[in-house]
Amino acid sequence: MSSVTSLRSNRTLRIVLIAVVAILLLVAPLVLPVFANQTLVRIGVYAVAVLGLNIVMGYTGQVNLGQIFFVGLGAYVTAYGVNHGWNIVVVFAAACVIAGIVGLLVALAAARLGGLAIAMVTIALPIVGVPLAKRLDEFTGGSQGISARFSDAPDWSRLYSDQWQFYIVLLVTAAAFLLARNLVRGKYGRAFGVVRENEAVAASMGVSPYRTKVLAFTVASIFGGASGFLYLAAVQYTSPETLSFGHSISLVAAMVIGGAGSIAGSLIGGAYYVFVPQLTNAIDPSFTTASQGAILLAVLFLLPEGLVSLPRVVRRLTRRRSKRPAPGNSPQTAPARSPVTEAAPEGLQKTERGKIGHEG
Amino acid sequence: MGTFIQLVVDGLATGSIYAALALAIVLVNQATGLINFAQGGLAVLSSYIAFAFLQLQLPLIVAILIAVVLSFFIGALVERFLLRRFERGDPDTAVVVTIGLLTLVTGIAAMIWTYNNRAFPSLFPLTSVEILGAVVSVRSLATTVTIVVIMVVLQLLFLRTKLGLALRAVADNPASAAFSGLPVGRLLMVGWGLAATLGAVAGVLVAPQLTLTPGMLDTALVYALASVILGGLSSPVGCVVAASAIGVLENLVAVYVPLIGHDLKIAVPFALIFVILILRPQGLFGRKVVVRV
Amino acid sequence: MTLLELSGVTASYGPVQVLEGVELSVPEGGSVGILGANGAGKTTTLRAISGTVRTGGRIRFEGRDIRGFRPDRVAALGIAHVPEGRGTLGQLSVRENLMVGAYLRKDRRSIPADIEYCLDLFPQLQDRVASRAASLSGGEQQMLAVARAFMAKPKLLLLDEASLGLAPSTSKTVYEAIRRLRLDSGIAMLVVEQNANLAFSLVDTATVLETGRNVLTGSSDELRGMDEIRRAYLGG
Amino acid sequence: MKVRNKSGGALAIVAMASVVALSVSGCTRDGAGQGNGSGASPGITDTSITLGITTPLSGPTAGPGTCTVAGVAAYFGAVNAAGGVKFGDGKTRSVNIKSYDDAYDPQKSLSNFQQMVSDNIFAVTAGLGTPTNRAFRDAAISQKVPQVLVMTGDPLFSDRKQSPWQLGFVPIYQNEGAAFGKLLAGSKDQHKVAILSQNDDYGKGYVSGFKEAIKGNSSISIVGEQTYEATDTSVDAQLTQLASSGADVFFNAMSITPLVIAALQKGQQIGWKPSWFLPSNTSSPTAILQPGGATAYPGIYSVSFAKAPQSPVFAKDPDVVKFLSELKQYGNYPDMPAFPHCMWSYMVGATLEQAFKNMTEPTRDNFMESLRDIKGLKAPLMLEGTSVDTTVDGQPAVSTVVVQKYNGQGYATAENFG
Repeated sequence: MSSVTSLRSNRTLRIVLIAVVAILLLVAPLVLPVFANQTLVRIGVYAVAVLGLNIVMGYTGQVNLGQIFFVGLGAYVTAYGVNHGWNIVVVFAAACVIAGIVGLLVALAAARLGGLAIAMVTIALPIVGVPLAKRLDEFTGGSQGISARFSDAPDWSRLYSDQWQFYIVLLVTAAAFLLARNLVRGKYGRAFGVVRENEAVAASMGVSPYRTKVLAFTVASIFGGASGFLYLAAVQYTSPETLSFGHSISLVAAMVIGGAGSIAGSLIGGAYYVFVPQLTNAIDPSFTTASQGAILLAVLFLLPEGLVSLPRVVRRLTRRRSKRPAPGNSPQTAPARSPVTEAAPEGLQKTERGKIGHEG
Repeated sequence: MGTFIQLVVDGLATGSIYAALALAIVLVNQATGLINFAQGGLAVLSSYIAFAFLQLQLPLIVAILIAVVLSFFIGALVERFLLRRFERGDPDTAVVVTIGLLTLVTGIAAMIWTYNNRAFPSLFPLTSVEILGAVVSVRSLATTVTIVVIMVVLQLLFLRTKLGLALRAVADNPASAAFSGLPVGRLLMVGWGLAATLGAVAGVLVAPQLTLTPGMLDTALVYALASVILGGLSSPVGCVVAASAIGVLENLVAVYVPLIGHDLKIAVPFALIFVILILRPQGLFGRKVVVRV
Repeated sequence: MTLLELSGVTASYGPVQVLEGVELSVPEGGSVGILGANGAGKTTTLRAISGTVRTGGRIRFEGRDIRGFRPDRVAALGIAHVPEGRGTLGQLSVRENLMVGAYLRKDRRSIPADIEYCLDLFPQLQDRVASRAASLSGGEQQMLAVARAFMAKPKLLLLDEASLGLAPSTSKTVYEAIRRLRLDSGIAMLVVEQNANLAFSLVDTATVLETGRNVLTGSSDELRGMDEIRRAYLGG
Repeated sequence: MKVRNKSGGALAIVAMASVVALSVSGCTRDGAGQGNGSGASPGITDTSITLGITTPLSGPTAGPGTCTVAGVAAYFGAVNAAGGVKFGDGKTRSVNIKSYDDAYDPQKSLSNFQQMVSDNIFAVTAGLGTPTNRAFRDAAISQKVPQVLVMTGDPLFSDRKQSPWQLGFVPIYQNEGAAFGKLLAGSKDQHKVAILSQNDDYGKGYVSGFKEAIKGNSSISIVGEQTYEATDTSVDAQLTQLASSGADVFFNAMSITPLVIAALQKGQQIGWKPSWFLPSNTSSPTAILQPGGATAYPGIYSVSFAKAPQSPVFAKDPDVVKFLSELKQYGNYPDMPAFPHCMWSYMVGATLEQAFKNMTEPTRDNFMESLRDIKGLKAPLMLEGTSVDTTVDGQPAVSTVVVQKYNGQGYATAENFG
């Protein structure tokens, strides 16, 4: 093990590093230009949405193409609450709870379906959601959308609006990531992982695949609701276009590119979701769709575990190159006779599984 | 009464669009075990290829035939170089690959032919004929008949021919199929090639009505997926029946149930799904997938 | 003339080296057993022949080196591999499984007759012929696997632990049927089996593997003679 | 990666604690980006002025979206080549156009607006889409950035009290519906009207304008009303239902090209031959009426204020010829415009030029004042009887439209119905 890792594992250094990162994040909005703050705010919004998607898709392996519906739902609930003068905390709670309840109801039915039928059913959420949003125009403002101004900086804070919004988003995003990390590290996280590997095996281990999938879906939709709240904090307006189906696909792409099954990967996914359109916008807008498709495929081929695994992959490559033995036959280390090779599972020995990666 | 029959007939016509895509999805699933979300996108690409050949002043039927043949090779190459790596991995990774493919294909079509609606001529005349008091355009009648013919051919291919049997064997257990001498790689490519051909036929049939745009079949894809769930992933007949049922039911509900009306009629197939799948998770005609651990 | 000859065959799964240099030969119409404890490299040897694992050394079939051939090409040469775990095509019916076995055959007309022969060879499959293979019992699936391999009219049958997971009585009936199959068709066989007695009921000669290397080779009678000495090792 | 995950945890606690501390001492920031009244506004120098357009350049609405940029770029491309615009304050400036793609997504149009503010553009113009324009309307008002001559029929943008820094360009949907309603009301004989409208503010605007215009007129009755979704693949069911109402006039507020063609075909198939009304952006003779076989109907009416370059009537019109060549040369839009938005944004260019000529100071306030007192301007490509009039509160820059009837090749102004 190289000397660097032993140093890093030293506890005091890690605390210092965290404090530095925290201070940086807190001071940033005060020094950064307006547009940078606004971009970071948007990254926070979509990082939380991707995080929710990661819980149900990255960790539990259920393809969910309806996550944007819950973001839209959260935004509409928030707009309704703000325009009716509810207290902000109540509004946030309502956005999460209502999205969670709807997610639970959908999951109770969808989780009965095996494998890919879930992907095909969750597609219905945004597809039905848009006309529904237009139909309920007394709540949603119909196709003209609805604006709700609540995230302008209050006078006592003597901050600019974009700074105030930055802190709201920072607070909720940090809490969401903390919650998700503990959830995934705990027994639920293990349950998610087992259900992802093989539902039949999970059942034999006393983990009910059905209940685990429903839990994963519900948590994902709660995060979606929270992301909807942040969306409204950032944009202060929402319309049926917010939950259009195309965004669901971009969210899935962002999750995979950031790093499926990884908490930190969701943050990168949120950044990807916001930055790539700005990038292709600058080059040539007609490339936008094609380049997003190409990037997703490239990541799936070259870096299945997403950008979050880049440092690990780079280190693995550099270590392999630095420790290559003298040329000749493969290292004659004593063959670790693992029983697996003999009684390989049915048919052929399992070939390398190009599966969505899974970080601890 | 005329309106009712007219609605049913119109429903069958729109249902046949969904059926065409659903058949291609079933074909890919039967041959390679995957759900191809890019089926609509590939069909649109094939239609644009036919459109490009039309621009070179080729007669319509020649342009379509070239596009259909080219689609076979595109489908085969997509399987070989894009999907092959993911076929034996997690199904959810494979789905994301097909979603990436959908975005890429739509983007390429948009870059080359822009998003403007392109008119596409039809093989069949625009005249209409009177049946049971309802007026049916020859074009939609021909589309429906073509789709039913394709369905029957597909059903026979899978159940009666050596190729169909081989395709199903590879989808079931590729390693074991190889032990019986089945050229697994080539069969996977053939499966995707056939599905792309089927998609091309569907695209070319509906383009005159929907006019060519990169996202022409996006909504139809959603209905096709609903039909595949309802009809059962393993049964071409089930999907065509489900697709036609969705088309007809959608029209009837939109007109006779004002609460739903035309704007929420897209919820009809999914409401149907929730109801039916609570009773029969494997779909109307699909067979229960038996797994012995 | 030797039908199959392995010399200095090595094989590995990724970095793990399993076969260290296996020597083996199967005469025309002959029947050879491969014995050895769990993990000795028995199954890997069959996989080396059918091209489903990375191999070194030389594998000659009918005088031609087939090392590195893809599984379907190896099958096309007339080598049928009944894999460990039987390789049942679960979603297809029993009849369809048999027809898949005959995929490569040119003489299409004689296939129905062969199917009848298989059903006669394994009567238990008779009334299950239309039902889906996944619903069959372990024993029935093993019979189906052997029948399917036979349907290809191979020159050499690779049989991988046919008794695995079966009740003793079922194993016995399966092996009796295989012996009858060998008498009727004269197909050469390479049989991997932990249960030495079952193996000896089928093979003329056998070789014993230990950590991927031959340690003992000889006719069934010689090996059975030594059996008392090796009882603990071979597991009676 | 142990460190990163660990930092997520501690981060939340530290963040929450110090938010309160820091906010008490909140430090000010230089007024970057905030319009500060005195001196020139951002985005304008002595020799140039920069305008920003956020509009859908990718996704399903990229067709008309690309046109909104092409028209303005074409107009000012030619003007710049001829030396630029002579402003009211005596300085001649070239006009630069910066376009941003929002793919019709409100969140992206707001992000584009914020980027424009940080890129120091003088004003936002010509963008397509009601939700996308509404998404940054409040931000534009609070930062006093003009959002003018935008392509949305939403009346909110022309209401000066609610939207001081905004102004619509195209006639609000109500104007078009009302224009046809007036023509129909003037025809004295009995009419039964069937209505099919898109289920959004576009469709609702047309229908409300039409109903307003025929209110109190006993000879006109509405016998059937249906809606449809922009994402539908067919409107056959609606057509069949409306046909059974026996209406002789079909008021049709549809903005989706293929669905209008299908509706024209379906009507003929089920033998229902009413007179049709079509909105301005889906009534193009070559793209819609010919494929739809419109000559089978007694009359196809539409409204417009722009000359259609495709129609042979205007083939040799000097405005149109100049427009098409500039579109190709400066707007990088090579083929025949498939959407009226190309002509509309070309007129936006002319209107802006007029406003620049009246401007006495290089500030946004002065620009808004001079923009709002343009009357009777006949911008190039405008039809006879229509003009730009920005002086009326509650009305967009163009509110007068001409009702036209299809005569087999192109459109001719229709004095009365029938």
